[in-house]
Amino acid sequence: MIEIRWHARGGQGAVTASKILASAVIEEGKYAQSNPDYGAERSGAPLRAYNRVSEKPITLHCMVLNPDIVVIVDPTLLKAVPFLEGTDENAILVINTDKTPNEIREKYKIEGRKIYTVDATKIAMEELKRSLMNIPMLGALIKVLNGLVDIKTVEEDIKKTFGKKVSENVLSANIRALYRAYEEVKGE
Amino acid sequence: MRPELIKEVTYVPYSGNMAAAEAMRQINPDVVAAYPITPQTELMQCFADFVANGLVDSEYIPVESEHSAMSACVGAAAAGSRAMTATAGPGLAYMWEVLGIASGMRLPIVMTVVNRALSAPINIHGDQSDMMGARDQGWIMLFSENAEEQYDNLIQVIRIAEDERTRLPVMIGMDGFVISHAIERVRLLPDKAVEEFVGELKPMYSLLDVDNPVAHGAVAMTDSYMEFKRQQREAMMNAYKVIREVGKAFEEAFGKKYEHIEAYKTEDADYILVVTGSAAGTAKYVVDKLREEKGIKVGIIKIRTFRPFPYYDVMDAIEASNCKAIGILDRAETFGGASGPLFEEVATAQHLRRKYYPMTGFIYGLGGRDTNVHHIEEAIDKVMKLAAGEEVPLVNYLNLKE
Amino acid sequence: MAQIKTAEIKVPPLKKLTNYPEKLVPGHRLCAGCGASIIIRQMYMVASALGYELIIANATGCVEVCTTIYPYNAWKSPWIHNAFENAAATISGAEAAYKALKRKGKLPTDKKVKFVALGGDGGTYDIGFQSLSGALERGHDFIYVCYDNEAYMNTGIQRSSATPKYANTTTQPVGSESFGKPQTKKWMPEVVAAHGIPYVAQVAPSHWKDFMEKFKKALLTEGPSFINAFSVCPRGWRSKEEEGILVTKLAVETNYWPLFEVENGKWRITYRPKNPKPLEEFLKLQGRFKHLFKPENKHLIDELQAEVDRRWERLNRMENLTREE
Amino acid sequence: MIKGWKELPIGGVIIEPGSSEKYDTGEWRAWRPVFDSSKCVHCMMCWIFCPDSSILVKEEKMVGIDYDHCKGCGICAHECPTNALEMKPEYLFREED
Repeated sequence: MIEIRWHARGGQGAVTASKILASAVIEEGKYAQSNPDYGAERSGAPLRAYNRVSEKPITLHCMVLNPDIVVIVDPTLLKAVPFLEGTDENAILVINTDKTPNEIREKYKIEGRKIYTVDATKIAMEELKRSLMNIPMLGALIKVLNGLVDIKTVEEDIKKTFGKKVSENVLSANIRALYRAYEEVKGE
Repeated sequence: MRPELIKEVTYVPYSGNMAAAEAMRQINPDVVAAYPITPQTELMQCFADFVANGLVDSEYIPVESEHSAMSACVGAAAAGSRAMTATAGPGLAYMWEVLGIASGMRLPIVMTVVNRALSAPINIHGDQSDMMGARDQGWIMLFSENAEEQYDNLIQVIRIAEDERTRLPVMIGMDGFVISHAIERVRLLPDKAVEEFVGELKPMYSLLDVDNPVAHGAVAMTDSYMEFKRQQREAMMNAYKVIREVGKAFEEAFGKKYEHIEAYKTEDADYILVVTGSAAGTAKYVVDKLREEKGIKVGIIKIRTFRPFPYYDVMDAIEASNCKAIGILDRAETFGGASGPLFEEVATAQHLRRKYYPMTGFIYGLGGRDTNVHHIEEAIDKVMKLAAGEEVPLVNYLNLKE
Repeated sequence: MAQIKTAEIKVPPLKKLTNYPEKLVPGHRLCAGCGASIIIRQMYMVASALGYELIIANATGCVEVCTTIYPYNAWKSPWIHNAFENAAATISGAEAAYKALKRKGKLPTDKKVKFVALGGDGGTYDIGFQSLSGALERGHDFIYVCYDNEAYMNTGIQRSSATPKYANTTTQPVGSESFGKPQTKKWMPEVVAAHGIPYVAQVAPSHWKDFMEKFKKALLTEGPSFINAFSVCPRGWRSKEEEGILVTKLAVETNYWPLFEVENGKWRITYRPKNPKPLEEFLKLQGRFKHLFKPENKHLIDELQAEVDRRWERLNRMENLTREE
Repeated sequence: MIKGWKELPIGGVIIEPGSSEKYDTGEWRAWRPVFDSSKCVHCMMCWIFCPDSSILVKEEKMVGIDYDHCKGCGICAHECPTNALEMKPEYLFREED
């Protein structure tokens, strides 16, 4: 079982991204949970969302305490929230930043852990013309999950989720953003 | 005619709310009257969407309050139609008066309760104070561990409620947010199979039968009231059998077993935790972990049926184990009582068999307070101490800031 | 809104009405001289003559308690009581069930059925107000009939928002520091009319032709109608049992209880007393106003008269305002 | 009178419409309406205002009073335009034990 924690701000779509991830995993016949941490916060407030992904049924119904992967959707949260909380040396960090993994490691004095970075903000601005980094961050995470779920399944799920709600243009921009981040994410 | 959407068994990523709404779509009740309340709102919205797109034949009444939701269900059920609703926490509290009317009038209304804490202080998160507060209102009460159970339970309880031996309303609880809003893998059954399983409602004393006019909800004075209450007790005792029968029928039809309780690894257990709702899942995980890592033999009794309470099932499972002590997890308070409501029931169960085990109660998860692996471990640790003869308080709190 | 075409459908003459079986049969335990059962009988006279079956949801109250004491049932039509405050919600559910079952072909289609919610002023003006408002706004096809006896009579003459100013009740009694209820009566028909429902009417069983004409309109209306019926309560008002119809007539003749209707937003006074009588004549028949007849309290009667005049004037203005040009 | 709990229909439903007719409220009466058919013009004012459905009408003619149920309120006599109904003390009619 892999446990994932998302850090984002309200309105950035992290909950949706976490739901799409769970959906895609389940589509492929595996097990997953997506569990937002609901509060009374409104747009802009830092929030967390969780995923569990497994080959076997998941019976846990509690918060993710010790995530294997932490996804940081908004780079400004690196200073604002204790994103390393509950992680051990083996944890993986997937961070939206224009910096390299090494620069992040030095700047935030991170020991151990594996760091991946992707400039999801840039991808979002170029493809979506809006700072909606959830889908690119999902693309990056899929890459980091290393074959656990097929990006094609994720693509299909995005189409299903957004299909009725957005225009053809917006949908294809999201799909492009997904694949770009999937390609552009860099590890150490 | 509404379209057939699901033609074969399908696995979907659904929230508890979506799963419950999907079951309602497949059940296709005649009347749904509901009022939105967090964390049930999504369920009602899903169902409203089905209505808006012609996927159900139901008359949908977007009432102005929960009191009216249940009142309209009473009117609809007395009119010989299949009526459903859903609510949460304060909404259930607001329905309270009509809950007893629905059961007293023997109307087979089915309701999802997305379990939510009661005010004050106001809190939108999960706990079971709402249903536990309504536990003697004459409703059959089930709790679901996860989204799929909520779905399966809804399909089963239509038959349980409408059986001539019961004719009682049923509420099924699922924990707010943790289940209602989390996406999980849910097995959906084909539309046709569900339709066939739930069957047709046989109206009794329908208000719409103008050729045989009846009076529902008459005054019963001191000379007859008690007889009707005695009938309700009988119906609830019948429900015990009917729930089991329908569970068996469900297993035969769909290959998944449902009993009053789920005894998880209790056969050889030295220690037993009794729990209901989503925390049962977390507890099962801990049981596996402790057995694997430390060789501690713990078992779980998950209560699915809370009313009628399965006293004998609980005791059968305990007596068949090596139980040395029991811990009871309650996600609701009984202020001034010994521990929580579930604790009281397990104590009664022991008394009915004249078999007594050391037991201690745990209050957990109030207002959505997280109950994780460590907290369950902490509870088991206390139960082990109790078994070893150490002094353990009657009521303990998990994850409380002391 | 659909125009109600009622002119061609006629309520038969009084004698003909006697040919239909009673649907509220005797043996109920309402007080001698109760106005509520007169109202219900007149409702059924029209419904039966026009071929309608009524399905009744009755709020807790005198009528409910007195007509269905187990195992005695005074009703010969389907009837349900749920609670005090939810007759309108209960009828919403029954009406929705009717629609659903009819659509699914599970009900005979040849019956003319009308849903009626019935409540006293407590179940209508006060505790049942929310559920009434909700059901009206949702547009269920039903008639709400309020038998307004101006206090909680079932439980012993406690004040309601329908109790008139200066009436003596057990929860706002007359005393050395009190003239009875200090507040004026809620003008319910106007509150209900504000929902924009197709038909609202105020009736009195003394003026039974007017009553029946209005109940006929309500029967023929698709969607919600509201009928506010003046319901004498000899016990609560301390009036003579035999004078119930007289008191009711005087309520109308003094303009205390004007007869009017609001049809698709148009207000119309359906009966204009030729020479309105002074309010005093209505008040003096009732013990609940006895204290007003002390010489030193004359100004209170004047005040009540002024209020009646003001409301009558307002009603006339509403009629003029909404008259078709 | 009321059966045991096993025999009663469930839910307090009264399945017999109009069963209240078996319940006599005539006992409540202190005053009795006495009908003089010779004065009656069959205007039906008594019938339309009776709170207890106790005016007996046959073929559109007023024929008498249902004394099993009439509570003696006196509205009929009060509203009768021809004095065909008169209220008399009930004790005049009750048999003495």
